[in-house]
Amino acid sequence: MIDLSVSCGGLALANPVMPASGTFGLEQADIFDFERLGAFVTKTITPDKRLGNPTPRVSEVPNGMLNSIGIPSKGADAFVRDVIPRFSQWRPPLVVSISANTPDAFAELARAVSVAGVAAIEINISCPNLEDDGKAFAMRPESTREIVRRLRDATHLPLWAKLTPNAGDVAAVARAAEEGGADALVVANTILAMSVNVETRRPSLGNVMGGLSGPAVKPIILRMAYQCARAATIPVIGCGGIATAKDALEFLIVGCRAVQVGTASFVHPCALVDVIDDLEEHCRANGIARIEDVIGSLDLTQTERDMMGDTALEARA
Amino acid sequence: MIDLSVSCGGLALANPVMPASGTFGLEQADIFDFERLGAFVTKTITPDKRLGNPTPRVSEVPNGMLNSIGIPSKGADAFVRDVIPRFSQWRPPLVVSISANTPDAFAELARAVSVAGVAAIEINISCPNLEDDGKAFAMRPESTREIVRRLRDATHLPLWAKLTPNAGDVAAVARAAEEGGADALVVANTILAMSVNVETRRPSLGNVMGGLSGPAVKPIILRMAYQCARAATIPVIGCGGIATAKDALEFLIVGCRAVQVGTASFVHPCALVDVIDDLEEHCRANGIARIEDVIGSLDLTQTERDMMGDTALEARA
Amino acid sequence: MIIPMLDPDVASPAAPPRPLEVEAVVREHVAVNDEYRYLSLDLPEGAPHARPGQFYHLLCPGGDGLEPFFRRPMSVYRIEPERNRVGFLYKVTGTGTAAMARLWPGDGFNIFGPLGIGFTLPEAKAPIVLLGRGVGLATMGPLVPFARANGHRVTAILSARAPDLVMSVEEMRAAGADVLTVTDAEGTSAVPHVEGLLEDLVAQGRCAALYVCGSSRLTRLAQAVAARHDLFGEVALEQQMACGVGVCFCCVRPFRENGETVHRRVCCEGPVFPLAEALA
Amino acid sequence: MIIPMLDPDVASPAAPPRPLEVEAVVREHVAVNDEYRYLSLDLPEGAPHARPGQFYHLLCPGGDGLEPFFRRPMSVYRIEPERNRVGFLYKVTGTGTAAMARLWPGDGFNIFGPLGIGFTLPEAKAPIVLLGRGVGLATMGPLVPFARANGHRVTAILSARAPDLVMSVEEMRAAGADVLTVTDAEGTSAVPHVEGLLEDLVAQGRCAALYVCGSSRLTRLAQAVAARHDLFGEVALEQQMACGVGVCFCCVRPFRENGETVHRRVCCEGPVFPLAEALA
Ligand SMILES: Cc1cc2nc3c(=O)[nH]c(=O)nc-3n(C[C@H](O)[C@H](O)[C@H](O)COP(=O)(O)OP(=O)(O)OC[C@H]3O[C@@H](n4cnc5c(N)ncnc54)[C@H](O)[C@@H]3O)c2cc1C
Ligand SMILES: Cc1cc2nc3c(=O)[nH]c(=O)nc-3n(C[C@H](O)[C@H](O)[C@H](O)COP(=O)(O)OP(=O)(O)OC[C@H]3O[C@@H](n4cnc5c(N)ncnc54)[C@H](O)[C@@H]3O)c2cc1C
Ligand SMILES: Cc1cc2nc3c(=O)[nH]c(=O)nc-3n(C[C@H](O)[C@H](O)[C@H](O)COP(=O)(O)O)c2cc1C
Ligand SMILES: Cc1cc2nc3c(=O)[nH]c(=O)nc-3n(C[C@H](O)[C@H](O)[C@H](O)COP(=O)(O)O)c2cc1C
Ligand code: FES
Ligand code: FES
Repeated sequence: MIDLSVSCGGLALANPVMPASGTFGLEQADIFDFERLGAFVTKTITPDKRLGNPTPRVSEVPNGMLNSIGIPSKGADAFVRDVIPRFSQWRPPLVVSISANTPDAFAELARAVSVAGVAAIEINISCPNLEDDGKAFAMRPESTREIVRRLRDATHLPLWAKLTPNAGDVAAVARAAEEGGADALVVANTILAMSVNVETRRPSLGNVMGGLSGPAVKPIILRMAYQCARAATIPVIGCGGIATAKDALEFLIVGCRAVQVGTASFVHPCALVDVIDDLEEHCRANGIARIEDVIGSLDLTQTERDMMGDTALEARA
Repeated sequence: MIDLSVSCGGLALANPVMPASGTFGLEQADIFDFERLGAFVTKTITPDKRLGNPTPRVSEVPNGMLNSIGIPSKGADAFVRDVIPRFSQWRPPLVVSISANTPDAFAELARAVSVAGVAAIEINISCPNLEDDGKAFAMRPESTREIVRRLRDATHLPLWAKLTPNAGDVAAVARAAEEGGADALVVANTILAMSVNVETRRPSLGNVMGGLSGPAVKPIILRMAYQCARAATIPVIGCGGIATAKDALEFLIVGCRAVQVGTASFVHPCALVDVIDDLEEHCRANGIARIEDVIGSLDLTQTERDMMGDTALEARA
Repeated sequence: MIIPMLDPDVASPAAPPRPLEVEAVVREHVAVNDEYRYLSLDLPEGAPHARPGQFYHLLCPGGDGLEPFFRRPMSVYRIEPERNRVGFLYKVTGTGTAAMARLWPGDGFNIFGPLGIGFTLPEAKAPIVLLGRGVGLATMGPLVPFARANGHRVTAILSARAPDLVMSVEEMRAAGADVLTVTDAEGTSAVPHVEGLLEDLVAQGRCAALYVCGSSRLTRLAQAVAARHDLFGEVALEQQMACGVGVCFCCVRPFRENGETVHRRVCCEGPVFPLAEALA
Repeated sequence: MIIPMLDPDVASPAAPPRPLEVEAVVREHVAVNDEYRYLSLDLPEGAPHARPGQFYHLLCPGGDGLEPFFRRPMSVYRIEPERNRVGFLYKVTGTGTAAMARLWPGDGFNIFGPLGIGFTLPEAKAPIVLLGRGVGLATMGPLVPFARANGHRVTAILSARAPDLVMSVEEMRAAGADVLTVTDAEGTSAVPHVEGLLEDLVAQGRCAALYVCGSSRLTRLAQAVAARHDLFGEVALEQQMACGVGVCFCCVRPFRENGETVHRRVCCEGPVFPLAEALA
C-alpha cells in the first residue's frame, strides 16, 4: 500500500493532486469520481455578477491554449448559497478561489466565503486576463505582501496565494506572500500571451491577449516552482502544464508538496484520476513507500554525464 | 516583384529576416546562401576567453528546447581579428552581439568591436544563462537605461538592445532602452526554464536552469513584441519561436519591423531562407506589394466572430 | 449513397446518458460530396448512446504538422444503439477536421460523449418543420427519424449554395420527411421566399414547431415566424469549445432572458436552445 | 544476415561533401539482433555521400505521444554511392530512436548530412586495429572496407556484453578484417585481457594505428597502448547535439591541448578526434 497523503497549506490531503481553478466544476461529477481527488478547487469568484470577456475566449497553440475567459461570476452570495453546500457530499476538502479589484472588496469577499464547508481560500492575485495590460497584485512583492496581510486579517481559514508567472521576480513575490501570512503558494497562473490569424490579421482572442496554459508552459512554471520552493518555507503547489504523473513528479521532485491539473482535463476528461493512478503506479514500480519521500528529492550532484561513459555505455552496449 | 526591404534600427535590410544570436555562424556558409539574409547576427562574444557551462547543455521539451550553453568565447581580440573580416565577402550587414558582466567591460567591448565591417551592435543585456539566477541588466528599467546610455556613449554604431522575457514589465524596459539611446529592440532572449529526469531525479541540464526557445515560446514573445511595439517608438525586432513565414507574419502584423529565427534552424538547416521565400510567396498570393504594408497592420475591430454568422456560414455551407 | 440517421426502433431514454471517453474504431469513412465526409465508428461494449442534437468531443489525431490541441465538437448524425455504432457527417474546414479526414477503417479514434442537451419534441404528435443549412443538416439529421418514430409529421426545408450541395435529401425522405430544397444557385434560398414556404406550411397546419440550425439569417427568420404564430421552436447553436462539459465558460453565446442579456454555455446548456431566447 | 558496410570500389573524395537536408525513402528496415536495427535508405538524385566516421542528423517522425524535437545524430554504417543509398545500424534507446523504429519501407525520412570529420588512415598501407563496443561498432563499420580498399591490413577487436550481442563480425570478416571478439559473459572483455591482445598485435607488427569507439574505458586503454608504442590513433566520440553543424556549442567535449583543457565540438571538429588529445 503506497502512502500518497501529504499535508499542505493547513490541510491534510489524501493525495497531492487537485484541479486548477477555472478548469473544474460540479458539472464533472458524473465524469470522474470526485472522492479520488486530493482537494477541490473552484473557479474564481468575484464579489458581484460579471459577464466575462468577449468571444472567442480560447484559442489553441502548439502544445497549449490561450484563454481570455475573464471571470464570469454569479457573485459571492449565489456561490455561497448554491454551490458550497453541494460539495459537502464528498470527502475531499473544498478550496474556494476568490478575486477582486480592490483590497476592500477582496477582504469583504474573503469574509463572505469563510463559511462552513470551506477548508481553505485560494486568493487569485494573479489572474492576467483582467484589464490593466495583465498586471495584478502579484506582479510586485510590496503589493503582494499588502494584499495577503489584508486578507490574512479577514479570515481564519488557510490562505493559498496564487502567484502570476508574469512577475519578474517570482521568488521575491513568494517571500512577500509568506511574510504577508499566506499558508501556501500556488505556482502559477497562466502566462500572458497572444496569437494572430495572419489571414484576417485579427488577434485569435476577442480580448486580444490571454493566458497561456498547457504543456507548453511546463518548463517555465517548473523553474518558478523550484525557485519559490527554495525561497519560501511554506508549501508550494505546482500548477502549469501538468498532464501526466511524470509531469507531476517533476514538480514534486523540485520541492512542491502538491500539484494542480488544469488544461489537461480538457483533452482527457479523466486526467486528474489518471495522474493519481499513475503516481501510485510509479511509486510501486520504483519501491517508493511514501510520496513524501519524492518531495524535494532533486539530485544536484551534477556528474557531467558522459555519452560514452561506461555507465551510460553498459546501458547501451 | 515583391518589395521585402525594410529599414530597421539604422540599417537598410533587403528583407526583414535574420538569424538569432547563438544559432548562426560561418559554419553554415556551405549550408544556405548567406546573400539571401536580411542581416548577419553573430553569437554573443565577451571581453575575454570563456569555456561556457557544463554539459548537458541542451535538452528537448515539447515543441522547444532548453539551453545552458553559457557564452563560450574566444575573446574580443580573436573575434575582431579572425571572424569579422570573413563576413566582408557577403553583402548583408553584420550585426555583432556583445555581452559583459560590468558596465566598464561592456563599454570597452563595444568600443573594441566598433570597427570596419560591423554595421550595428546587438547588446545582449538579457542572457539568462549566466549566474545570478538568470537576472540581467534588462530585468529592470533603471539598469537598462543606464547600461544602454553607457554603451551609447561608447560607440557610433547603431545599438540594438536585446531584452529578456524574464522581466516583469518588458514594455517599461523597452521604453528605458529607448530613453538610453537604443536604435532598436530585439524582443526577446530565451525564457528561463528547467526540466527534470524523473528516473535519475537530476535536472536535464548541467546548469540546472536554462533558456527555453522554439515554438513553445512564440505566443508569449509575440505578446511582448506587441507590448514593446506599442510602448516604444524605435523599431522592434521579433525573436522567439519563429519557424515559418506564418510565424514571422504574426510578429510583423503586431508591429515588428524585422524578425530573427533561431532554434528553427536546428530542425531545418535552411529555415531562414525558407521563411524568406515563403514570406515573398505569401505577399504574392495575397496581393501585397510591399512587406512594409504588413507591419503593424493588426486589426483590432473585434466583431464578435459568430460561428453561425452567415459570413462564417458561406464559408462552410 | 443513403445513410439513415437513426434506427426507427429507437426511442429516447429518459435521462441523458453519462458521457464517457472511449476509444472507438473507424468502420467506414467516405466522401458524401465534394465537401462532406461521413465517418462511422464502432463503439466499445457498454458505451453510452446519444440523443438527437447531442454531440461528441473528438480527439483528432496529430502528426505531419497537423497538431490539433483541443477536441472538436461534432453532432451525432447517425445513432445505432443495437449495432453499437455512431456516425458523423462533417466538413473539412481546418486543422482538426483535416486530421480527422486522414483516419482509415480500423484506426482507433478517441471520442468523448455524448454531450449536451438534444432536441425536444412538441406535445401530442404535432407536425414539425426543420430548417437547416450547411453543417446544420448534420445536426438535424437524426431529428427526422426520432420525430417520425414518435408520430410527428416532418417537413424539412434544406438550404445550400447549389443543388449538388444539398445533403441528406434522400436520407430524410427515406426516414419519412417531406423535403423541400432551396439553393442560392436557383435563387430560392433568399429569406422572403423561405418565409413564404414557412407561412404556407403554417397555413396548411404542417408547422406546429420549428427547428433551425446552421444560419443566423434563417434563425432570425424562424424566430419571426414562430413569434408571429406562437409556435414551439428550438435552435441548435455552435461555439468554440475547450472542456465540452460546462466548466471553462469559453463556449458562451448571448441570450435574451426576461429583458436582460445573459450568457449560456453551448456545450452543456445547449447546443439546442429555445428558439425565442437566442440572440442570433 | 550480412550487411557490407562500404562498397569495395569506394575511395574517399578529397574534400568533405557539402551537407544537404534531403527527403530519403526507407528501403529496408530490419532487426539485426534483440537490440539493434538496420535501416537502409534510398537517397534522392545528387545527394552527397558520406565518408567513414561521418554522420547524418535524422529528423525522427513524431506522432502517438513520441515528439522528438531535435534531430538525432547517427553514424553511417553502410555507404553505397553507386546505388545511391545509405545505411544506419542503431539501437532503440529513447524517444527519437523509438520513433525511428516505426518507419516502414516506402516512408519518407528527412535526413541532414553528411556531417562531421571522418576517419583518416595512416601512411603507407600500415596495418590498423579497430577497438569497439556497443554502438561504437556501427561507427567503425565502414572503416574496415575503406582501409582494406586502401591496402591496409585490418584487425578488429569487438567487445560486447554477451556473444550474441557482438555485431558485424561476419560483415567485418567479409570486408577482409581479422576479427577477435571479447565479451563480459566470457570474462574476456576486461581491460587487462584486451591490453594483452593489443600488445600481442603490436608485437606481431599488426598494429601501426589504433581506432576506438564506444567506451571510455577502452579509449583510455587505447591511449595508453598508443602512447607506449607511439602509434597513430583516432577516437570517435559522442555528445548530445542540437544544430549538428558547429554553431550552437552544445556538443563540446574536453580535450588536452598543449597542457591546457579546451572544449571541442563533436559535430564539426569531430566526431573523430586524435586519440591522444581526448580526455576520456
Ligand atoms: C455542438 C456542435 C456540433 C457540431 N456539429 C458539426 C457537424 O455535425 N458537422 C460539422 O462538419 N461540423 C460540426 N460542428 C462544427 C465543427 O465543430 C467545426 O467545423 C470544427 O470544430 C472545425 O475544426 P477545425 O480544426 O477543422 O477548424 P479550425 O479552424 O482549425 O478550428 C480551430 C478551433 O476553432 C474551433 N471551431 C472552428 N469552427 C467551429 C465551429 N463552427 N463551431 C465550433 N467550434 C469551431 C475548433 O473546434 C477549434 O477549437 C459542430 C460544432 C458544434 C459546436
Ligand atoms: C556522431 C554520433 C554518431 C552516432 N552513431 C550512432 C549509431 O551509429 N548507432 C546508434 O545506435 N547510436 C549512435 N549514436 C548515438 C545516438 O545519437 C543516440 O543513441 C540517439 O540520439 C538517442 O536518441 P533517443 O531519442 O533515442 O534517446 P533520448 O534519450 O530520448 O534522447 C534525448 C536527447 O539526448 C540525445 N542523446 C541520447 N543519447 C545520445 C548519445 N549516445 N549520443 C548523442 N546524443 C544522445 C538525443 O539525440 C536527444 O537529443 C551516435 C551519436 C553521435 C553523437
Ligand atoms: C479556461 C481556463 C480558465 C481559468 N480560470 C482561472 C480562474 O478563474 N482562476 C485562476 O486562478 N486560474 C484560472 N486559470 C488558470 C489555471 O488555474 C492554471 O493556473 C493554468 O491553466 C496553468 O495550469 P494548466 O497548464 O494545468 O492549465 C484558468 C485556466 C484556463 C485554461
Ligand atoms: C543554443 C542557443 C544559443 C543561444 N545563444 C545566444 C547568445 O549567445 N546570445 C543571445 O543574445 N541569444 C542567444 N540565444 C537566444 C536566441 O538568440 C533567441 O533569442 C532565442 O533562442 C529565441 O528565438 P528562437 O525561439 O527562434 O530560438 C541562444 C539560443 C539558443 C537556442
Ligand atoms: S466548452 Fe467549456 S464550458 Fe462549454
Ligand atoms: S551540435 Fe551545435 S555545435 Fe555541435
